Amino acid sequence: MSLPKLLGEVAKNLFKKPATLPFPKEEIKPAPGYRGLHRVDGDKCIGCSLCAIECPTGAITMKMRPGDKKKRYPVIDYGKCIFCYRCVEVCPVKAYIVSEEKPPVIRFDKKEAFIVEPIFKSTAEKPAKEEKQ
Amino acid sequence: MSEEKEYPSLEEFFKNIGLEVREVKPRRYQLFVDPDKLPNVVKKLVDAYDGQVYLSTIAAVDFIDEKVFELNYDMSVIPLRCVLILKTRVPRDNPKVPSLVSVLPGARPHEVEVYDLLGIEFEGNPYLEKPFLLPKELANEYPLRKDWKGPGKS
Amino acid sequence: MSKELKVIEIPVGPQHPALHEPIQLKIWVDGEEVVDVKVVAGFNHRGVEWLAERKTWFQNVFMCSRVCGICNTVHGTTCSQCFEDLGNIEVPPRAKYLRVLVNELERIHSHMIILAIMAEAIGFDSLFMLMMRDRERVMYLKELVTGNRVLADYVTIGGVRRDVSKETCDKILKYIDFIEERMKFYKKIWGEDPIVRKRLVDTGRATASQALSHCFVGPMLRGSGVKSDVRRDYPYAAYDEVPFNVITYKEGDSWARMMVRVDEIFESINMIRYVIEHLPGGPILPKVVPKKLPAGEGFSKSEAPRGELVYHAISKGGMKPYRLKIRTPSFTNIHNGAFLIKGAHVADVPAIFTSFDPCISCTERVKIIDVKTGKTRIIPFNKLSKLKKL
Amino acid sequence: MSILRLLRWGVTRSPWLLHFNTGGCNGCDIEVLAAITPLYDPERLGVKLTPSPRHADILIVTGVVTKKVAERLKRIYDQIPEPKVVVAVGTCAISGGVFRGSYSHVHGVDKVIPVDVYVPGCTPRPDMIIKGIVEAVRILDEKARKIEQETPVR
Repeated sequence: MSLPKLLGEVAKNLFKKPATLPFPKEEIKPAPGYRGLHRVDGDKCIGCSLCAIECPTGAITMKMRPGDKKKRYPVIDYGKCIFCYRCVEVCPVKAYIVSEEKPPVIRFDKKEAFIVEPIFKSTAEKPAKEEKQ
Repeated sequence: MSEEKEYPSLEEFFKNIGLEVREVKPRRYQLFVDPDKLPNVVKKLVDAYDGQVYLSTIAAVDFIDEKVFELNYDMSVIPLRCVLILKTRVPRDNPKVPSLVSVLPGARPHEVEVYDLLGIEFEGNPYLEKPFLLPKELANEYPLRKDWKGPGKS
Repeated sequence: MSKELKVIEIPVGPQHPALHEPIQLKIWVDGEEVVDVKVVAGFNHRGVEWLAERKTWFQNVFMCSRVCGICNTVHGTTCSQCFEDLGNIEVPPRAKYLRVLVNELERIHSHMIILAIMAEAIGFDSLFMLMMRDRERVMYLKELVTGNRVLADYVTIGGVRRDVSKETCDKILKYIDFIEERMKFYKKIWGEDPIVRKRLVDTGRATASQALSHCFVGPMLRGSGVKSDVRRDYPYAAYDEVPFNVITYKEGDSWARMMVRVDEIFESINMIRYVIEHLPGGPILPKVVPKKLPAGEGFSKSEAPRGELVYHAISKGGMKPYRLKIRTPSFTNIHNGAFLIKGAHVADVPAIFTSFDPCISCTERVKIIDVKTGKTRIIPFNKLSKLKKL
Repeated sequence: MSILRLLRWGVTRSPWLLHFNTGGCNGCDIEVLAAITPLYDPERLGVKLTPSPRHADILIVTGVVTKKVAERLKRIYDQIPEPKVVVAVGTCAISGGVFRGSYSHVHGVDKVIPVDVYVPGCTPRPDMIIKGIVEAVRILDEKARKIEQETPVR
């Protein structure tokens, strides 16, 4: 019986640097261009609802802007989002801010963290914290 | 296998058995066949090309306006490197098609799937079962029929 | 005791992460020999075809990518091609080449994962670990090119969604060299190692005529010596311009099927090199992609890592398809290939079954598990392979 | 009481995982698989995969939970001894994801069994899955403490 071919490789690996990433100590960086969390720039958004129509999962709902009864803004539910970036692609005013941030782990008692409101830079327009679903 | 052997083109083959085939797109042929003649045609096709023919899928469509089910048998002919779509139509109120299992054993799961989702019966296929893919609650329903009411509130 | 138990029914249900397959095989055994086998399906039925009739063309491309996570780009490509065929949309040459690039990257990662899982199924754990380690490089490349490790969402109707830069190409070439070197080493193991050969040679043999009449596709057909490859027979994307060989093995056993996959990785590596060298310039998307497609019929097929993948769309015009039929390679391979298990030893069942490269989510867009009382035993799939062979 | 303390110590130092695919696309499954391989290697943290529910502490669920699988999922959950934690990996397991609205599944794991940790993403990266497991271990510790307090000292 011939010797198993892998034996040499296994022996060699004993003296090599570990392949394992020092993960919990160091964050693993995704490759550049990773499709991470995306937010809406509330000031840029014109409330056209195109992203909500095109979303394959229906993760985006349009909410009425308080004070301005005609304008709407999108709210993303990361519990439904599949990070396909279709919304980023179709947005006519490029109101989506993309990042390489990985979607965070969410505990059962913090389920409201799934729903993310747009970022409003001009605080005057910032909608008052209203009912969370 | 027999790379060198010359095979007749699909036009020639179907002319010999009295049918006409149409090239809809490059390397894609299409023709209508009566459901009763289907196993015979497939058998002749398999024999003519030394068995190097396989069934890719059966795409069944419910044309509810015309009251028919259309079955698209997508066949691949390896020596000719082309696709052949055999179309057949059965009435909606009595959907019965002769099975291809005796000619091509590989047709079995496709026929079972169509039977499960659309309720078209394949005569001569002993393996038909329901529910095959569907959950038990939907055992007597056919989701891909256009008149299916839908899941309701889940 | 042995007189009492004539034929025992064993549901082989997987519940192990290394065996991500949710299918139930009911096997009836007589002693050590399998006398009958039945594939129980439906546990992964998600109703994709029903949903497809209710989603728009663009939403369908994203959903169809998620029919199977391992071969998602192929699903996306075929779905897009089917709709392009329907709407007569011209794809720019650069997009065609990029589709080949990503599809071949995916083929490498898919073949590596099934080779690793096969190593695990036959109890060769160090090979499993080493192959999984090297596979991570391919995953990194995929992430670099498409933006996500697994679900790429790279292909869209009309073209692709992202371009590659010069640096990305250099990185791909660098990593591909590494993979090739490693794969040469692994090929030696798969071809010559006594552990592998003893478990795989002569198990689950299918002759060429059996393979053809049972409609096998992909590596299962090529492993039986039939030269059939959709990339060659019915070229799509840029496959008619990229040179490659169709790998065939004559043996038709589990080992031949695995070797087809090993050799295909080398072909894919060469294809990626060719694509990067000959990448044409120009846009990656046509100027206008219509949101409504005309009435008619669209048909497309492609060579997924597991075999031939078929999409058949019927449209009556408008925003949504009238019917979308998806036929995945594993569907025929698993249901029709089950007869190969008959007559085998119980311990060989996982080896044979894994050599089909089963991908259940592909199969029915549905899933499985195990149960039973009485005379039935439940054995985790991976434990099964560790049963002593007589 | 000391036995319970020993249990808590053991359970939180070396939690065993059970992975269960309830009808997803296999994308999350290969990522869970990637998470146990050398590059991430959670075994150095004491995390180990087990094929049997009776040995498991943490249940990792991926996939949309089809109706056919839902009862099995419930049964597997019942077989896991207390304390137990459920981690739902991937958007499909959280809400049904892209398959929302279909007739054959129940839209999320939490419709069948209580979920403790959600790992969103389609698909989540292996390091996020490990982070989810770390979060699960914290909840496991809390649950074990609760059992310890509720059990009367003899």
